[in-house]
Amino acid sequence: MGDVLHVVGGGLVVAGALLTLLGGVGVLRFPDVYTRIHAASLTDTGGATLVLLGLALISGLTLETLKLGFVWAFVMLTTPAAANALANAAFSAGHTPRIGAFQIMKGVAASEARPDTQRRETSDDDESAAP
Amino acid sequence: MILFEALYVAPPALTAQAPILVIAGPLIGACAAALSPGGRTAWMVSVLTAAFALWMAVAVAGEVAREGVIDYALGGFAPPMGIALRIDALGATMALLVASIGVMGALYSGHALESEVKAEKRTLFQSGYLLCLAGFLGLVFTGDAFNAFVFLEVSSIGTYALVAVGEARDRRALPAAFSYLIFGTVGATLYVLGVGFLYAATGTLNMVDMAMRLATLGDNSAVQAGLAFVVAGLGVKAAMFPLHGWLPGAYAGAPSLVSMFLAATATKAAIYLIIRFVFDVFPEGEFGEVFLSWILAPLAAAAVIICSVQAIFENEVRRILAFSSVAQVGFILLGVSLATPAGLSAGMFYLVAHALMKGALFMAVGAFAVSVRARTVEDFSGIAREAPWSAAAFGVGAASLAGVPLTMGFLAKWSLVSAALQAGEIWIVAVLAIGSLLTLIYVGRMLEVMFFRAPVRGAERAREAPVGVLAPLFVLAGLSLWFGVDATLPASMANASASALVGAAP
Amino acid sequence: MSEIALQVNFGLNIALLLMLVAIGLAIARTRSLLAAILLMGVYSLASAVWLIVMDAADVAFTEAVVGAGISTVVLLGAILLVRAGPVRHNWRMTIVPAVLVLGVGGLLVYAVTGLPEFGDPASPTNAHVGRRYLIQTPDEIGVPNVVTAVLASYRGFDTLGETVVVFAAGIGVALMLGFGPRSNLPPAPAATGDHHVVLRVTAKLLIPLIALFAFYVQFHGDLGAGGGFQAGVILAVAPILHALVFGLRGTIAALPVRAVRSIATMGVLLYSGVGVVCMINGGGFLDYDYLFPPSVEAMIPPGLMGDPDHAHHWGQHFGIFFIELGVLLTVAATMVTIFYGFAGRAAEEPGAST
Amino acid sequence: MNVAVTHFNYLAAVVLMMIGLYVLFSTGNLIKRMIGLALFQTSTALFYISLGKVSGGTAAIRIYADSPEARALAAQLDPAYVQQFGVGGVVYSNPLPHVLILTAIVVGVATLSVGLSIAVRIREAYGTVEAGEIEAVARVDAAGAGRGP
Repeated sequence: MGDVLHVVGGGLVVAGALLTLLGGVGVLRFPDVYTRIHAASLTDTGGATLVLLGLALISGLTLETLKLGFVWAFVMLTTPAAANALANAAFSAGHTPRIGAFQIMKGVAASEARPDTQRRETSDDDESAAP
Repeated sequence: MILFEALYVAPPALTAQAPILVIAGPLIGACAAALSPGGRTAWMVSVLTAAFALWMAVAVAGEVAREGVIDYALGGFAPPMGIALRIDALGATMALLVASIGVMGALYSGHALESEVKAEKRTLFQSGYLLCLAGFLGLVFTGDAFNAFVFLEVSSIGTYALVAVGEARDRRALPAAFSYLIFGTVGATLYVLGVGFLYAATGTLNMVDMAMRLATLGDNSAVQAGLAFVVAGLGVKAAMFPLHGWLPGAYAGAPSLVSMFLAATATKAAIYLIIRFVFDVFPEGEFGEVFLSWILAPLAAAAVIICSVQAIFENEVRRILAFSSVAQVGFILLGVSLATPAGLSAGMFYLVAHALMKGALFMAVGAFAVSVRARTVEDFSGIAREAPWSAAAFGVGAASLAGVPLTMGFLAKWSLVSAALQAGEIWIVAVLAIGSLLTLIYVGRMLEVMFFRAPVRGAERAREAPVGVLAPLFVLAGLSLWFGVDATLPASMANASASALVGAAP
Repeated sequence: MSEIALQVNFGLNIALLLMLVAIGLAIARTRSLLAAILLMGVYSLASAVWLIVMDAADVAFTEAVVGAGISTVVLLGAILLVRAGPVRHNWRMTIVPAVLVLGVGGLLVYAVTGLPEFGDPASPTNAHVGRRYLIQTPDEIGVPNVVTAVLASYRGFDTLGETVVVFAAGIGVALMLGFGPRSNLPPAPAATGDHHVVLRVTAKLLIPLIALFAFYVQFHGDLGAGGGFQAGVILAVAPILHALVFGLRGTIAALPVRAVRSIATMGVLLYSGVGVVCMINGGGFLDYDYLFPPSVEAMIPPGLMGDPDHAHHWGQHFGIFFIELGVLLTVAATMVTIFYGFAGRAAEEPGAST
Repeated sequence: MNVAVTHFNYLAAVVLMMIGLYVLFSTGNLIKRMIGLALFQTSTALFYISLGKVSGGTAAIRIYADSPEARALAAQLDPAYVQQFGVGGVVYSNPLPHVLILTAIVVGVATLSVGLSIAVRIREAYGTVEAGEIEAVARVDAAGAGRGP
């Protein structure tokens, strides 16, 4: 029983790591900011979930599992918020998507782009990613 | 030593704790200064704290005179498990020097800051000043190699900002402070690296334990490189010749109080630590001797000659004094490199003499700065007529620097020369002679302009500095004169220090 | 099994070190300051992982929090203020440093060959004082985390110095950046509407949790990785996050500059105060065994807490507790002071330059 | 064994130190210099921590003797090795370098913040953070008049 959990957990950890790696490839390969954010944030939460689930299976029902649960909740809270802030900042800075039909956004971006808010947001998402 | 007996009035319970109180006093004082509501209160805290540190340093010196070496185990853990303070005659002398300069600086800061530091920065400035004082005192007392790094950083981090505050007078203080920070941090990191190698070879950080274990170890590349890195790292802090690039800018740009305090203590504390490592920690044998006579002595000689020449060609008074400091560090290290009791004693005596005279010189320059923006030598034309008392004190300091008889500088140079002759190192005597001659040239130029030229027509007039500035200035200048006539106190302390170093080695 | 485990450990070590070297090279090569700063953050995180492999849990925690967290924030704040363009390279400026670096490197390599082998349990480092800490801590200090015992008690004086260094850095930054017209701080960016709603809600949720986590790290330091430094930095993140999301003006109104500075001072005073109390009770400075007079110590019932096998050192427990609290206060307040310094400048500058 | 393998950690630390020093001295940009300095300082951490690693050791957080955890750790190692180098049946890594490096990391961030704050002031006073341009302006400053008519 313990061994099976170990193997399954290990597999999940490896899968999570691979998914995160895939996200990294996506960040490098995708054409514009929005798709890159999408690649990074989705694989980040997904990868972290898989890794944490795997670790929880390995550690069994102990205090560690509870801590892993907290970590998971934290990741699920911060990564999407960071992705949102990043996209928001890119939008305010006037970045337009290269793929898809988003022509309507051009006018809005120009009117809402304000230098001071944009600056605050860029330093912001680094901040929330740090802890 | 009778003086200490007379001054020593602390109750015994306090004396037992005096070594740590010397360090903890200024630390707590720095907090009090940071909390105080205005610059005036902060100044009073600063003076009281520095005076307390000096009192405790006197108590320690008296104790050392009676007992020899004091060990103080912090946290009640005997070394090498815990950190211990270890104070011998050398450490006691250095602490007395640093604490006295600290008191003078604190007194001086009452008025001197007004022209150079903005009102809202003065409380923090005093706090930083006390932190530096605590850092240097800790550096002098600690017996633990890594703890020395911590105190090195306590003093340095404050110093960088204090130097940069000089921007109010001269914006070149900012890049100077930055390059001081870079050099200082590289030096401190090299020191940590060196201590790391020594730690890897011995497994301990306590200097006494380290020395004992190194003595049994024999030749090992890690030990040799470790010692080299320790000396190089401290050499940056001590402005040893090729590593002195940060010093002229920093001394020239900093507020006068900081220049004076750094010139009199910062390089001296680093030299002290170099001496401590070279004589107490280095294993006996070829390596130490090769280092002293083939690396330290030539570099010191180069410092004496090259930096004196640079001082001659320099046009700003503060920079002249700064280059002169590097050259004088060379004089001190030449004495140390002889590695004889006479040489070490002469080096220590020179160290004290230089601290007093450079302190007086920078203080006098600050006294002029209270009323007039003078930078180049020409700006000081005829200033002796406008501010005669400050100029007189400057004259005494400069005379001591040049080695005029009846000043402490003369005795210091004399003892260096006789120590070199005793050791049979004729070339060192020659270097000393050339260096003194060069010193005479730049000192003479400054004095000539100040005392014998008429003030520049139409320039703003200098006024005499207030008493709060003059009093500490006169004390320092007066000490230079007094010790030039009756040098029993500093000479006996220098001798005791030298015998503590050379006598301690087996 | 054992051999394999050791080899996996060593392989991980080598892989992570190679990664660190690669990141270092990338930092040296890049011309973009932003990229260099982010790579420094990555470097810190990677070295935190390496530190875990090296069994240095406390250091890993600190490196992650300080290196990847606060250093990155300070660096980003600085490039925001200096608005520097890409770094210019000048070929003439590379030759002298290269020679210098090769010289130092050669000396270092020469030195390294004299060191004991990596991982050698009998090396002087691991056999002398280090081993004695491991053996004596249960009897002398009674704290499970030996790193905390050494940090706070055996080498408590170092830690005092370190706290003072942090305090001095706060003073330094305040002297450089902390003063200027405070009147023209821009209003909070609440006016920008829905754009920040996700951030605001998340921040409101997170700020109390961050503070709670900081206190967990603080008080768990005796038992596991953690302690005043890590907790202090984490605690400082709460007001920093608040300032970033809700605007500096509101944060300063809640936590005035002077109050923060006083808290930093209180931390150092608390730490050195513990030392002084020990001294008044007849011990040495920071000798926690004398923290309580014997009459007080006698009142504490035996077996109240901790390991029943060993004698209780209430003085040590409470001494470590108080000094870690001092460290927490100083570090947290100083980090906030430093942030105020940089962020305050950033907020002021548009007004000052136009 | 080969020195390059047995001393690999130290050599890696040396390489990182060299990179840090090179970055520090090869650029005129003050911010980049601070980054190089931080890299140089951090690489000493690698050196110290490597010194304190004991092979087969675990973090120096005391595990009670004869607990299942202690037995599991001891089972992975040679009993004679545990007997000789362990404390209470468990082999720990050396805690002292960890303490020292904790100090060094904190000192590093203190230096970094003070240095950057000075750099920011330099930018405000000189309008640039390139060392060459600052020197040029400073030379003009030096030529400027002090106490003149």
